[in-house]
Amino acid sequence: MVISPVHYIALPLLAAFLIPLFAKINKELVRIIPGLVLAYLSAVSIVLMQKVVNTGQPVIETLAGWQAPWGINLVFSAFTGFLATLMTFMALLIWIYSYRFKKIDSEPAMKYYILFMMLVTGSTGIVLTGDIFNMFVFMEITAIAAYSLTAFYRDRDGAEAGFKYLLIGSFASAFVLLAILLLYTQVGTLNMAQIAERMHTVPTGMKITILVLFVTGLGIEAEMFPLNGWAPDAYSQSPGPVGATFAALVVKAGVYSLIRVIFTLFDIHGAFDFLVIMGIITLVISEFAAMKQTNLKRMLAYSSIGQMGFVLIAFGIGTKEAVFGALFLMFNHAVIKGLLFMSGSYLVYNTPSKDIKDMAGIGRKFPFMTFFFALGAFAIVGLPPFAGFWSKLYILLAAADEAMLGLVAIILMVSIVEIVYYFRVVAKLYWGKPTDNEVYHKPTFGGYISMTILAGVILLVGFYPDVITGFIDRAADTLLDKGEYISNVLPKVQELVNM
Amino acid sequence: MDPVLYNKIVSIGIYGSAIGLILIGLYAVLVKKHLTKIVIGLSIIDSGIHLLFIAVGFIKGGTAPIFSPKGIELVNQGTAMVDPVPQALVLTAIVIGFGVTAVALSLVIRLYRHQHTAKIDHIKSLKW
Amino acid sequence: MNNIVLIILILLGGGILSYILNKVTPLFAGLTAFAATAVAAVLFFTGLSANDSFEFTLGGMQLSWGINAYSWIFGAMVMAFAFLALLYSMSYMKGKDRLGYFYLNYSLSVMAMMGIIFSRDFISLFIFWEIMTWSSFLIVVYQGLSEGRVGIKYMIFSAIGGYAMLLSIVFMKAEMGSVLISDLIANFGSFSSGNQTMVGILLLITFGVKAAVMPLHVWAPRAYADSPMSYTSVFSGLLSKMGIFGMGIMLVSVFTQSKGFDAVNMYLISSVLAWMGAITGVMATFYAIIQTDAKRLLAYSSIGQLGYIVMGLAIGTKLSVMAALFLAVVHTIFKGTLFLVVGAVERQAGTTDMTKLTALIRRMPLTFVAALMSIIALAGIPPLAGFVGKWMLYESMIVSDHYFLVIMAFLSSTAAFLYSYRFLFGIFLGQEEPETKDVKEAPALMVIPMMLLAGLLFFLGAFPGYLFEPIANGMEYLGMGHIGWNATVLSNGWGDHLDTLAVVNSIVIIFVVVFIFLGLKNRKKTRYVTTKDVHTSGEIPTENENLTYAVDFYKPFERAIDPVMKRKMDFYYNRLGEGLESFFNFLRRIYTGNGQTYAIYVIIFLVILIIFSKQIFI
Amino acid sequence: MKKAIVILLLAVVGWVLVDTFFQVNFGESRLGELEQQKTVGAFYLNNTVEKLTVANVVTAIVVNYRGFDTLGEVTVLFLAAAGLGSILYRRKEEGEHDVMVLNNSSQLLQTGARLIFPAILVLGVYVFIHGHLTPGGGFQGGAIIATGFLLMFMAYKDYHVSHNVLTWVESLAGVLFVTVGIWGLISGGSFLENVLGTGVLNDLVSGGVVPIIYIAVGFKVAAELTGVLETLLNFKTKK
Repeated sequence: MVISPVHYIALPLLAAFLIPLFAKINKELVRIIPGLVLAYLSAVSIVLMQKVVNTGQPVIETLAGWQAPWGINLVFSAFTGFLATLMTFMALLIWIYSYRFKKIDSEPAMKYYILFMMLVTGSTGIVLTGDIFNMFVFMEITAIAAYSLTAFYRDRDGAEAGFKYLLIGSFASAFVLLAILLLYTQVGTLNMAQIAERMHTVPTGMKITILVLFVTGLGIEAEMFPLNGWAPDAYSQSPGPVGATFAALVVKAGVYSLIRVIFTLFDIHGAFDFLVIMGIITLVISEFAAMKQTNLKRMLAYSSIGQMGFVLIAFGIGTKEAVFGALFLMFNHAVIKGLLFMSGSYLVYNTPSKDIKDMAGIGRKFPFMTFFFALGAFAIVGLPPFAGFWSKLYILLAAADEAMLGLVAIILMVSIVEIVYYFRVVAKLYWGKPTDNEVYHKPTFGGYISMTILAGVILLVGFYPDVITGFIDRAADTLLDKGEYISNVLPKVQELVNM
Repeated sequence: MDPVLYNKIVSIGIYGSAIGLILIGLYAVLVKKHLTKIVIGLSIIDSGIHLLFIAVGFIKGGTAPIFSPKGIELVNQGTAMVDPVPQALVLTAIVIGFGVTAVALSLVIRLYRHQHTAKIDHIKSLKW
Repeated sequence: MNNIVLIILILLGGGILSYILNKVTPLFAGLTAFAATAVAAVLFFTGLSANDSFEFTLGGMQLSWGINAYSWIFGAMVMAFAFLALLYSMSYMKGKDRLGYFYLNYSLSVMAMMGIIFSRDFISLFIFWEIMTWSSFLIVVYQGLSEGRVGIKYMIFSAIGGYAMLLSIVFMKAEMGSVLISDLIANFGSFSSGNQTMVGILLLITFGVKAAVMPLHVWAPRAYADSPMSYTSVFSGLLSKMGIFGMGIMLVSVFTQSKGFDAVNMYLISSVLAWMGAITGVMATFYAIIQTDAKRLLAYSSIGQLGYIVMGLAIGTKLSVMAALFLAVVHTIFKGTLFLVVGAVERQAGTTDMTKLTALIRRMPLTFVAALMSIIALAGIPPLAGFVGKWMLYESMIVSDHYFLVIMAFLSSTAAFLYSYRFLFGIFLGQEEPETKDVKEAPALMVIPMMLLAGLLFFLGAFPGYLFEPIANGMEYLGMGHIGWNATVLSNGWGDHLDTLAVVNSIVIIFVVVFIFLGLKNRKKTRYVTTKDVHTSGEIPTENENLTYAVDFYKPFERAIDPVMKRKMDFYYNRLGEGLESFFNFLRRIYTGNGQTYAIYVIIFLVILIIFSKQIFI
Repeated sequence: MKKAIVILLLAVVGWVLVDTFFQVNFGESRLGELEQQKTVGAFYLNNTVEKLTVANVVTAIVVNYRGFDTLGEVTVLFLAAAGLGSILYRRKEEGEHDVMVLNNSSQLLQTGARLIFPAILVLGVYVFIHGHLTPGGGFQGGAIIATGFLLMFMAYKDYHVSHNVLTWVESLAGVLFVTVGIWGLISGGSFLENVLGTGVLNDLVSGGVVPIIYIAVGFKVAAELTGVLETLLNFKTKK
C-alpha cells in the first residue's frame, strides 16, 4: 500500500469504528489504538513531507478514482502538509499526555478517545481536502466532536459551554452551507482549484455576498471578534487535553479555512485589509478581556483568541514575509498553547476553586508543572530567546515593511498587557504565599514526556529558528502561489476535454 | 398563464418559503428563551437551507436523475434531468443536521437535569 | 572556538548546570555558577582582543557580535563585579531555598549583559536585553514580597522599554534594511527629521527605563529593595549601567557623530534628557533622605546617582562624557559595595530598618570600613574616586555654560550628604541596643569582596588615570577625540592641575594622625551605654520604647520638602493602571454569558458586513 | 425592544438572501452543453451510466464520486451517537435501572406497532438495497428502520434494544465501508475506487461496490439512529 494523504482520514476512521469492538476484548486497547494510529500518521507525515520537499511538488491524492473536479481530492502541499504534520504531531503528544485520562471509568474513556481521534481527523481533513463541501463535512465532524468533548465533564458548566458552542457553531455551518450553495450556482463546481479558476466570471455583487457569508461562518471557527463568544467557555470547560487540542488543532483548522477561502478562492483585495482590521479588534479586545480573568483556563482561552487575531493581522498584511510570520506564529501557538494548557490544567485540577488567587505558591508542590507553565508564558508573550519571539519579530518586520508603524505600535502595546497578565500569574505561582490544598492529582508519566518534548521544541526553535524556517518559507510560498495550486490540482486542459 | 409571470410566482413561492423558513428559524434562535425551541429553530434553519439546495438544483421540466428504463426513455425524448449534485449534497447536509440536533437535544436534557430550568437566560454561569 | 561565544556559552551553561546540580546539593549550585563566572572573567580579561568578532545568521537575520574599546569598559565592569558579587552570594544565599533558580537567573542576567555588550546589531541587543529583563524579573519576585506586584511593575516598565526598542528596530530594518549599530550611525543622518526624532526618543526610552530616569523610574526603588541584596548590587551596579551603555552609544555616536542630524532636535533631546537627569538626581536624593529602610535609601540614592550620569552623557562635551563614564564605573563599585554591606547587615542583624539598628561598628568593623569608604566615594569627598568624577562633572558643566544644571547638581550632591550620614549613623554608629548585642561580623566570603571593592575605590581615587585610560580609549572609539589624561593628575579647562596623589597623601596622613591621637586620648575613657541608659526629665524609658537615634532623623527636613514629595509619580501611574484595568473589566462584559446574545452578535456582524460590504471589500 | 432589533436585523438578512437568490434564476439549466460542461453535475449525468452502471445518479455521486463525503457523514452520525453517549453518560448507581421517559401506550398502538414493525423493517431494507436503482438509499432505508424502532419504543415502555448488538452492527458496518475504500486503494490505486465489475444497468447486482457500501451505510444508519433514540429516551432512576 502506497503512503498517501488518505491515510490521515481512513485509518483514524477505521480505528474509530473498530474501537468499540476492541473494547470488548481488552479495555486497554481503547487507549492504545489511537496512539498507534497517531504515531503511524506522524511517520506518514515525515515521509510525505520529505517527498514534498524533495520533489517540490505537492502530493495530490484523488479519491474514488476520479480526477480533480469530478471527485474529491486531498492536497498535501508544502503549506497544507506543514499544518497537517504539525497537527498530527501535536495530537500524538496530546494523546501521550492524556493516556491515563479517565482511567477508572472505561465507558467514558472509550467515548473520549473516539471523539478525540475524530477531532484530530476532522481538523486534519479540513486542512488536507481540496473540495469545499468536503471541507464543510470535516468542519462538522470537528464541530460535533468538539461539542461533545466540551460537555464531557459531568458538571453543568460543561453542558452550558457545549450548548453555546453548538448554538454559534450551527450558525457557522448554516452560513458556510449557504455560501457553498451560492458558489455552486455561480461556478458549478465544488473543487477549490476550479472555483478559484472560475471565480473571475462571478458578478462582483454576488461574489461579495458569498464572501460575507464565508467570512461570517468561518470567522466563527477562526474565533474572530465578535463571533467568538463560545470560545472562552469551551476552552475553559473542556477537559485539559481537549483545551490543548482546541488551541493546537481546531482553531488552526478554522484559521486555515478562512485563509484558504480568502487567499485562494477569492480575488478580492479588500478582504486583506478587512482581515487586518478584524485581527486588530480581536487582538485588542480579547487581550484586554484576559487581563481581569480569575480562571486560569479562561485566561488562556482569551489569550488564544488574541493570538488568532494576531495571526489574522499577519495574514491580512499579505506579503510573503507576513504570511511567513503568520505561519510561524501558528506553529508557535500550537506548541506553546499546547504546553500552557497541559501544564495549566494540572495546576487547575489541584486548585479546587479554579481561581488564580488560590494557586499562589503552587510552584512548591509542582515544580515541573510551574516551570513548564512559566516557560510557556515567557514564550507566548514573545520574550527572546523562546520560540514566540521570532514569529512576533517577523510579523512586526513585515508590518514595518508595509509602512504600518501604527499597527506595530498597537501590537506592541497589547503585548504589554499580555505580559502583565501572564507574569502576574507566573509570579503568583512561584512566589505567592501557599494556601494549603489537599487535593493532589499527580501528573502522569506521559504528561511529563509530552510536556518535556514541547518545552524542548520551544527552546530549540527559540535558540535556532532555522530548524523550522525552511519548511515555513516553502509553505508561505505555496500558499501565495495560487496559479500553481490550480495547475497542480487540475489536470491539463486537454485531459479535461478527453474525460 | 404567462410563462414568465408563472415562473416568477413559482420562484417567489419556492425561494421565498425557503428563505422564510430560515428567517423563522433565526427568529426562534434569537428570541425564544426555551432551549428546546432554540434547537427547533436551528432545525428549521437547516430545513430552509436544504430546501434552497433542492430549489437551486431544479431544472424546469426536468425529471429525477435516475436512469431507470422510464428515465432513459424520458431522456431520449429530450427531457432534461435535474442537477443531481445539490441533491447529493443535501443528503449529506441533512444527516449532519440530524447529528447536530441530536447532540443539541442531549445537551438540553443534561442542562435541564442539572439546572432544572430550560430557559437560556438562566444559564449563564460562564461569563466575562 | 571564538572567545566571545565561549564566554556567553560558559555563562549560559554554568547557569543551567547550577540549576540542575542544585537538585544534588545546594552547595554545587553556587560553586558551579561561581566557577562559570570565574572562567568567563578570566577569558574576558585575557583572551579577548579588539578584533574578535563573531558573525552568523539566525532565522534569516545577520547577527554580529564583537568587542570594542567602549564596550570593553562595561564588559570589564560586568565581569569583575559579577564575579565578586557571586563570591559574596555564595555565603549570603546559604540556606535559602531554590538556590538553583537564583543562580540560574543570576548567570543568565550576567550572560545577557555580556551579550548586550558584545552585540553589534540591534536584534541580538534586543534578545539579550529581554533576557536580562526577565531573568532579573524572576529574581525580583524571588523573595515573594508584596504578591509580586513590584516585579510586575518592573516588568511593565521594562516591557515598555523593550518594545520601544523593538519598534525602532523594525522601523530601522524597513528603512535601511539592516540592523547593525554601525549602519544606524552611518545612516542616521539620512533619515527624515521626524524619523530621527522617533528613533532617537524610542531608543532613549529603552535605555532610560533601565537607567531609571525620572518619569520612568518608579519601578526601581521597590525592585532594588525587594531583590536579594547580593543581586541588588548587580541590579543597581550593572543592569542600570546597561542603560548608560546604550545611552552612550545613542547620545555620543548616533546623535553627535552622524552628520545631518537635525541640530534643533539634537539640542532639544539632549537638553531635555540632561534636565530629566538633573531632576532625577534632586528628587531621588530627597526621597532617599526620608527613607528609614537602608535598602530603600540606597535604591533612591542609586536613582539619583544615575541621574548625574545621564546628565553628564546628555551634555555631551568631551569632559562631561568622560566624567559620566568615570562616575558610572565608580558608581558600580561603591553602590555595589553598599548593597553588599546592607546585605551583610541584613543577614547578620536580621533587619535593614535604620530605626532598629544601632552601633554595628563594634560588631561588624570590617563591614563598617567598607561602608565608610563607599559612602565617602558616594558623597564625593576626596580622596576617594567619587570625588574625581564629581570634580570633572562640575567642571564640564561650568565650561559648557549649564549653570542651572550645576545648581541642581550641587543641590542634590549636598543633599546626598544627608542620607549618607543617615545611613552611616543609623546603622553603624550611635548607642548600642540590647537587640544588636549578639550580631557577629559577616563571614569571610562576604567580607572579602566588600574589602576588595573598597580598596579599589581608594586606588582609583589615588590613581584615576588607570580608569581614564580605558575610558579615553572607549570615547575615542565612540568618535570623540582623545582627551588628555595622566595616572594621577587631573587637568581642567582653565589649565589648573589637580594632583590626586597629593590630595590622597595629605588626607591619609591627617586621618592617621587624628585616628592615633583620638585613640590615645580616649583609650581609657570610653564608656559604652545603651539607648535605654538615659533619663528624660527624670523618666526612665520603658523597654519597648524606640529611642534609637535614627527615629525621625530628619524630621525638620522632611517637613520642609513635604509639599514637593506629596504627589509621587507612582501615584499617577497607579491611577492610570487602575483606570485601564477597570476599563478592561468593563470591556469584557461584552461576553455576557448568554448564548443568545452571542448569536445576536453573529447576526449583527453579518448585517454590518452586508450593509458595508461595498465599502469594506472593494 | 430586543424583538424589534432582531426583526430589523432579520429583515436585512432576509432582504439580502432574497435579493441574492433572485439572481439565481429558478428552474434554469446551469449544466451547460455536453462538450462544454459547466457544472460537475452535467459530467455526472453524462458519464455515470457508462462508467459506473449505476442508474441512480444521486446515489452514484453520494457513494462513489463524493463517497468521501459520505464516509464523513457516516462518521458524523457515529460521532453524534458517541457524543450523546458521553454527554448523557452517568454510571449506574446502586439499585438504578433504565427507564423510558414515555408513558404506557394504548392497546391499539401496541397491537398495531407489532403488526407493522416487520413491514417497516422490510421496507427499510428494500430501500437501501435498491439504493442504486431507485430513489432512496442507505440513509433513507436506515432512517425508515429506525422509525420502526421508534414505534416500538413508543408502544412498549420496557422495549429495549441490546446495546451490544447495536455496537456490533454499527462498528462492523463502518469497518466494511472503510475496508471497501482501502480495498480500492490497494487494488485500484485510489481510496474508494470502484474495483468490482459493474454489471448491467438496472440490475440489482450492478454498479460494483456502490450497493455494498450503501448496504453498509443502511445498517450503520439504522443502528445509530436507533441507538440515539434509545439513549435520548432512557434515563436512570431508582424506581
